[in-house]
Amino acid sequence: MSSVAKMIETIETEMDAPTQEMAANPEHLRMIEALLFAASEPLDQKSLSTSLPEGADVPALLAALEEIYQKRGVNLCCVAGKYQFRTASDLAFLLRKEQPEQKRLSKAAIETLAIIAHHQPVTRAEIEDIRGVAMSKGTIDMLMEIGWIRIRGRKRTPGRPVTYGTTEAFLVQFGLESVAHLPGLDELKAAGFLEAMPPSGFDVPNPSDALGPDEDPYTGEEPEEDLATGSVNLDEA
Amino acid sequence: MSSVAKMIETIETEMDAPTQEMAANPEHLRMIEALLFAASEPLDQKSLSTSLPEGADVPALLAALEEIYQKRGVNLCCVAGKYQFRTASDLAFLLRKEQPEQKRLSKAAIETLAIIAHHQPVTRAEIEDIRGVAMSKGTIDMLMEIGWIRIRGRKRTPGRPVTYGTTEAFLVQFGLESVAHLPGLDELKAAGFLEAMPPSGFDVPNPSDALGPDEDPYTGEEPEEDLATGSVNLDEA
Amino acid sequence: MSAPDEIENFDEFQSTAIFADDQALRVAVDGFEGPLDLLLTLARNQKVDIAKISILKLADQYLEFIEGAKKLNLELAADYLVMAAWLAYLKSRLILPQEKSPEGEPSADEMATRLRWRLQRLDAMRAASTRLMGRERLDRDVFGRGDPEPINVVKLRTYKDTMYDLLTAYATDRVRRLGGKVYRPQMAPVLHIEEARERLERMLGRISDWSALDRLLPLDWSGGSRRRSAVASTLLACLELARDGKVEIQQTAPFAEIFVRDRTSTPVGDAVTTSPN
Repeated sequence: MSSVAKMIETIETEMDAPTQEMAANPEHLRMIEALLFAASEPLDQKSLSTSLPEGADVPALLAALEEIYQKRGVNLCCVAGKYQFRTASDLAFLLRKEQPEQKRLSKAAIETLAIIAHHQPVTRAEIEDIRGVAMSKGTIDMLMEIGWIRIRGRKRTPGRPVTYGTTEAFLVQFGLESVAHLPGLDELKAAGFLEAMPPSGFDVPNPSDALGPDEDPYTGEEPEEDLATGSVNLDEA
Repeated sequence: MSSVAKMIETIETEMDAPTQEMAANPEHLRMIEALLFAASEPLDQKSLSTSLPEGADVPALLAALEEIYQKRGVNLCCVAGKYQFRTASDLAFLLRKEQPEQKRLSKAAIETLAIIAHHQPVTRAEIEDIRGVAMSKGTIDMLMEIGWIRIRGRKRTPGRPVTYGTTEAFLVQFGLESVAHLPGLDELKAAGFLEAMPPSGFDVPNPSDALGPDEDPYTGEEPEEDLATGSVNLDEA
Repeated sequence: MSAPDEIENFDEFQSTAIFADDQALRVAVDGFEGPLDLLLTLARNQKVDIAKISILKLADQYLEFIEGAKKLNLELAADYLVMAAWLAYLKSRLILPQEKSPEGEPSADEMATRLRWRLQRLDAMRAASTRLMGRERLDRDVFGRGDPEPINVVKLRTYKDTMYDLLTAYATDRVRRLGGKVYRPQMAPVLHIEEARERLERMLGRISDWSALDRLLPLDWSGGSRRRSAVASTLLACLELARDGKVEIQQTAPFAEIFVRDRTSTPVGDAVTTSPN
């Protein structure tokens, strides 16, 4: 048997898993493959479903497709909860492109991005506490401009500072299914490094897109009353 | 065996052809797959060859890849000696989104259409004469594009101008069985579209799909001789 | 105080911060991201687990570093000096353990633990940031479809124009053109049926037996279209009167002359009559 045939046999063996066996209609599989191949952006299950014939089992088709492409030069990836074909990461050496147009990030910006990603929702003061240094205004601005971070809410603490989080573009760029899939997140959590204070039994904040327990949704500028009556916010906190 | 597994088996069977068996190194196959996937334009064998490790058998790899993708939602296509992945042609409908839009013809367009309908076969000059205004090229083009009018012949007059008539789609749109069913003068009067006494010189012809007495069937571009010998046509007319 | 270049390998970065002589020290000061960063670098140079690092030793190294910088007249940001003062205080408390810490203040050990923890956390976040930046990035390491096939939005254009619109356009357009080009046509003469009937009714009792229709026409409606209109209207008026039983009409053959008899003055006769019904 040829080496290619062997590779295909491997795919076939993987495909014989009973879960996909029933649901993956081969015509639907061709369609979802074509849709994902043609798209320039990741597609979510809902938009795939509207393009496919009624009754197509999108999750099963995606699972089948993911397996078919697992060992290939192109893989099906889940990023930001959406699906996209991407070249296999081990082939980066073949395809790597330097991108002079992309702004090179400062060390401060990279660290800030990582802290926002892992600690979100996080305020500027909290970032400064972790890094032990005041943050220059430009750092946040630059990350916002690239589109990797966003203002996501306000913390219910005195002064009601804005909280930062990451965006979908961040997940797409770094190939993450969600912020919960950040590598090493569990270890950081276990070590208590995602907490605001040394471990002493406080609840552990997880990076999450959902509003935190002490976070309000961001609604632009605070009304002036709120800024004036800091005592009210103190009570709330 | 699952339907997907069957499909894969088919691919495998095709892949067992002895020609590809020797040459298609599976790692090289992954690479060429990734290169073609990521390329922003079709790639020729030479540029594929420079990107791949030395000794890669590009023609064999392309043949193998073509077979693997033959029955899939995406096919490897060769156009003008260059290779690219394209959506399988039978799935082109997936990449089409139909958006209904209701419109009305412009005043000039519907008047022109009405005159073509009633006076067919009619030349452009005749339309202009009846309407009393020069016609913009766009009007005829637009009616042709909608598919309501067609060039039906040439008039046996100097210059042999093309004659216009209506189409089947026109009859469908306006609910007519044939152009002969277009209302004539009396019916227009009776239905109140005309005053009881239309201006003198007002006649409503009886349109017909049959060739007019001074009309030749349309055969595309006129041969040059015909254009040159206008006198011959004059005699005929 | 940001490094000009993206430095994704922090080990590499930190190696530049190790100072062997005065020149290197200057470089190092410029390279640090604040006092905590400096402390972390010093801690890592102790080559032990940061969790077990000697805070006393670290404080000494830091204070030594600040002294060295002062001797070189290097401008140090205020927060470096604040940290130096704080470490000097912590050091004194660690060396001379008090039985009780001042009211509301953590013990020296707690302060040391807190500092150690912050160094660990910064170190962990540095590692996380290295991991993040080490990921394959879209359009740098991994690529989507280079030549995506966009969804074609096809406008399914339908037209609302109806037969009514078509005929209206035709009629108005043509009438307008002709109206503008040719003389305004005279209204063709019409003898209205009502008019003809009124006239006939006035004549009842004075119509001689079986008069030809032609002879009943108004005198001024002779000739051409005027006569045609008068004949048609008078005939129709006669038919209406016949229906009402006021006249009788007789025609011997198609297109033959039509005769009319007045029934109001003549008793019902036995002549051959053709009554329209």
